[in-house]
Amino acid sequence: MKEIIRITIALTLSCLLAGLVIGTTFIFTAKAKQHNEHLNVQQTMLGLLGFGPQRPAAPELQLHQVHRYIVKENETMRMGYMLPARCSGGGPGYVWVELDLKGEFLDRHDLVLTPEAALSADDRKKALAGILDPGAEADFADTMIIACLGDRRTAYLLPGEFPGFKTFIKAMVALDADFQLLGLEVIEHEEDPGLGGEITQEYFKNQFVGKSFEKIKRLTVIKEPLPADYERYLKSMGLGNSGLSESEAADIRQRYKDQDIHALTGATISSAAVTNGVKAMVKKFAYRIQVLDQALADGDVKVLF
Amino acid sequence: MDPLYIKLALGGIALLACIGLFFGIGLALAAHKFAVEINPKVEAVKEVLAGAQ
Amino acid sequence: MKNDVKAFWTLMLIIATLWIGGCEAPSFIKAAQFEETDRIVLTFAGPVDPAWAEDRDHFTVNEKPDPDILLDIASVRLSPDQSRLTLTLADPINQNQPHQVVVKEIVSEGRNMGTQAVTVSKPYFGYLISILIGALLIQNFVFSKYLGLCVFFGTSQKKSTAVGMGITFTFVIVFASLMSWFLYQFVLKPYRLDYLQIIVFIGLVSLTVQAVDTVLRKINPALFKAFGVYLVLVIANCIVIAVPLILADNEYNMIESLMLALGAGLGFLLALFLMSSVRERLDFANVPTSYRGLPIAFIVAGLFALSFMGFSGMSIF
Amino acid sequence: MAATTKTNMQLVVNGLLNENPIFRLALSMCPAVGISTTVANGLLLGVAVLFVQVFSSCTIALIKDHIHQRIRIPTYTLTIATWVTVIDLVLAAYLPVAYKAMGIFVRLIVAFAIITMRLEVFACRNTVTASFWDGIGMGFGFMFGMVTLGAVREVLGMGTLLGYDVLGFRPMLFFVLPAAGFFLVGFMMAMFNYVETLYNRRAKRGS
Repeated sequence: MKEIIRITIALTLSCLLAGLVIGTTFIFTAKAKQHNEHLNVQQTMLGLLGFGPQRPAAPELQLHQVHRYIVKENETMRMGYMLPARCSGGGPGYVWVELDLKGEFLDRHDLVLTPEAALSADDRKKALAGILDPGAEADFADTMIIACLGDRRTAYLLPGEFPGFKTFIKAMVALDADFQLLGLEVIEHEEDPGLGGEITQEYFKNQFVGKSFEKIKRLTVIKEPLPADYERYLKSMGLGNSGLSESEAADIRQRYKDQDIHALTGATISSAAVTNGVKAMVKKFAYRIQVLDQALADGDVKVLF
Repeated sequence: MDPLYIKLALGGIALLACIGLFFGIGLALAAHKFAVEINPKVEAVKEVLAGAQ
Repeated sequence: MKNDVKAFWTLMLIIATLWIGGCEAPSFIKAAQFEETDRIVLTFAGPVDPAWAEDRDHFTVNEKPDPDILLDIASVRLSPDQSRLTLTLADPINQNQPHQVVVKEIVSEGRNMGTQAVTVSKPYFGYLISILIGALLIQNFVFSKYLGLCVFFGTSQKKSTAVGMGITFTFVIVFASLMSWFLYQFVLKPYRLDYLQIIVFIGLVSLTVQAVDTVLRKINPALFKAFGVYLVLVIANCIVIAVPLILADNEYNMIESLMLALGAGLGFLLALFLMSSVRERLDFANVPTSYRGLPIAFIVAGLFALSFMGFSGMSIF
Repeated sequence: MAATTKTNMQLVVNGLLNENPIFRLALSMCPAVGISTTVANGLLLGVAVLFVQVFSSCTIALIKDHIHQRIRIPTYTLTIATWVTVIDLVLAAYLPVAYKAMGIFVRLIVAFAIITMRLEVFACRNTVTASFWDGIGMGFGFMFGMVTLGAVREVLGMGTLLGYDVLGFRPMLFFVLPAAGFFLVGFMMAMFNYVETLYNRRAKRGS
């Protein structure tokens, strides 16, 4: 009997101690982790828009986050968008707009939500709970970011995720106002180092840059080796010291603008996964933003972008 | 020191304590009921672990 | 003997679950499946009206997560017996994603059968098999993911040891993964305690192993003698913690988790068996002194790993 | 094994060379094969392992008299898991980029045989100080192994060292592929064996 109690106490105590150590560490690191993740995303976004340490972003550049939800109520579905808008007090706030599946404007509500709180999924959920009908349920779908300079939309940033060769690839795509591709960043992946892992290399990602919306709709991968001059151009993009003169670079850009994506050596599947993923993301987004703009105009909703 | 994080940390401690208690009782009972004198398992482990050499 | 009985019941359980999972509510649309790259074929319970079928507006197709984006339908074709309908889409279908097809106001032999929706996805059974085969061969944990190597090299000298280790490991990993899956889905995730993943998963394995060790020692000494040594080694095998972590990351459901765990275990058994077969022969080979023992074993493993790369990218279903 | 009689320095050297976890004990091979593709990866995982090994060894040495024999192994596992979680949380919070590069491997430290094995054969029989130095030795031994492998693979595979271009071309891309890790570890072990035989032969001749 004594033995039983001793073992039980010993194990419980060990677990309790372990819990204490881990719990304390968690309290001290959780905040930093969240902050870092946020900072990281911010840097990725600015990087995609062409800003960096050497080229700081204009102070009036605004990144507006738009969150998309799917609202389910008694077997019917509609789309819900959480959009940054000026709230009644004049400060930045959020507005909730519902569209039906065809894109017709249905309803709008003002949300009690600050831009800081809108970053956290929990706070958004809380704000939504106040305005949704009791039977309705809103499932978060995705977020898109609209970059604005003053009143002018300069770019769209789309975070997304698609199946790669091994597991999921997380990426972010930047589009300009005409849906021309400005840049691609691979945020997370688990492809094989040396093979599929090369999707993070500049010469692969930069192949996407400058593709027009029409081209993206039909983009595929080709299994031809990258031409030497094109490779040199891709590697030097954004670095400034390419060794290529302005006219040469422009010439190469022109020549390869409408080419498909050259697959990475030995990693056709990873290359195709990225290409198809980007293609699907851009196509869906372009459709949605047009529908949304139309609906906002119909419903006479004023938003910040 | 966000109260949310403290709550989560406390939840974690509680969970681990529960697991510890549950398995503690389970193992103790097992040890009691199926008591066998401990044989040199340690040697066996070492043999196979370091047996690579 | 005991193992056989256990294996049998596990198998029956899997079959039963699949059976129940495979049944669907009765509907006028009997079946819907993908065909080639851009087609969806609907099979109806009876003949439908050709005039009704001609109107493209009666059909909408969308990817399940995107109900607001309807895909363009290029053509609709009815089979001569009027019970099979082929929808050809303008673009290739992303078959990894389930698609929803809504068929409006079906007209069959003059009667209106109402509007029906059907979900088209790849056969689920095939998906399960692909997880199993994936973990077993294509993404073999030893040769393609490079995990569990310490125990792998430690116990692959003799075939008998290798098989013993492999079997013990398969049982432990299946059991541990399912337990971890339950705890993750019903405790860690809902209460946002996923920072405890590591300690909970490994703790479960190690405590269970200890319990089984104690009980088995008394209840079935013969079985313990055969497999007891390997029980403790299981804890020192990275795969045993990698599988629950992968399950948690990928949000698999229970059957999928079972398949991955089974694949991982059997894959380890396969790797051990292959390796031990080679190493038994290596004992008689004239290997340079410095390479005897482990070094040559590593090079053999490297050759295996290279050949397993040949499986990569293979998709069966 | 009774309590050790070695001095602290000998313990460290022991871990670095005589009982090098990677090349001599052949434990913790998974990371050695899987992610020793660059020096930086090897170094970082080495630091993580060093931390876990030292802290676990010290913890076990500290509480060795209170560990119940029946639950010895689970206690080791819980101890290791605690410290792994700590380093995992810290790395994720303060070094997110490096953490991402190592992927699942930081969390897998929990199942590295080397740590459990050192607790079982050393820490539970020795003082805290001795265990500390043994942990340091083992940790650095592991780091040394990982960095060596990483250096060879990075130079031969990518033509770079620590991310800097040293060769200007890629001699053998093969070495970046994970399968090459097996070959390289095999070659390195053989080299260690060869050097040892040479050394022994010379020692014999000398005497």
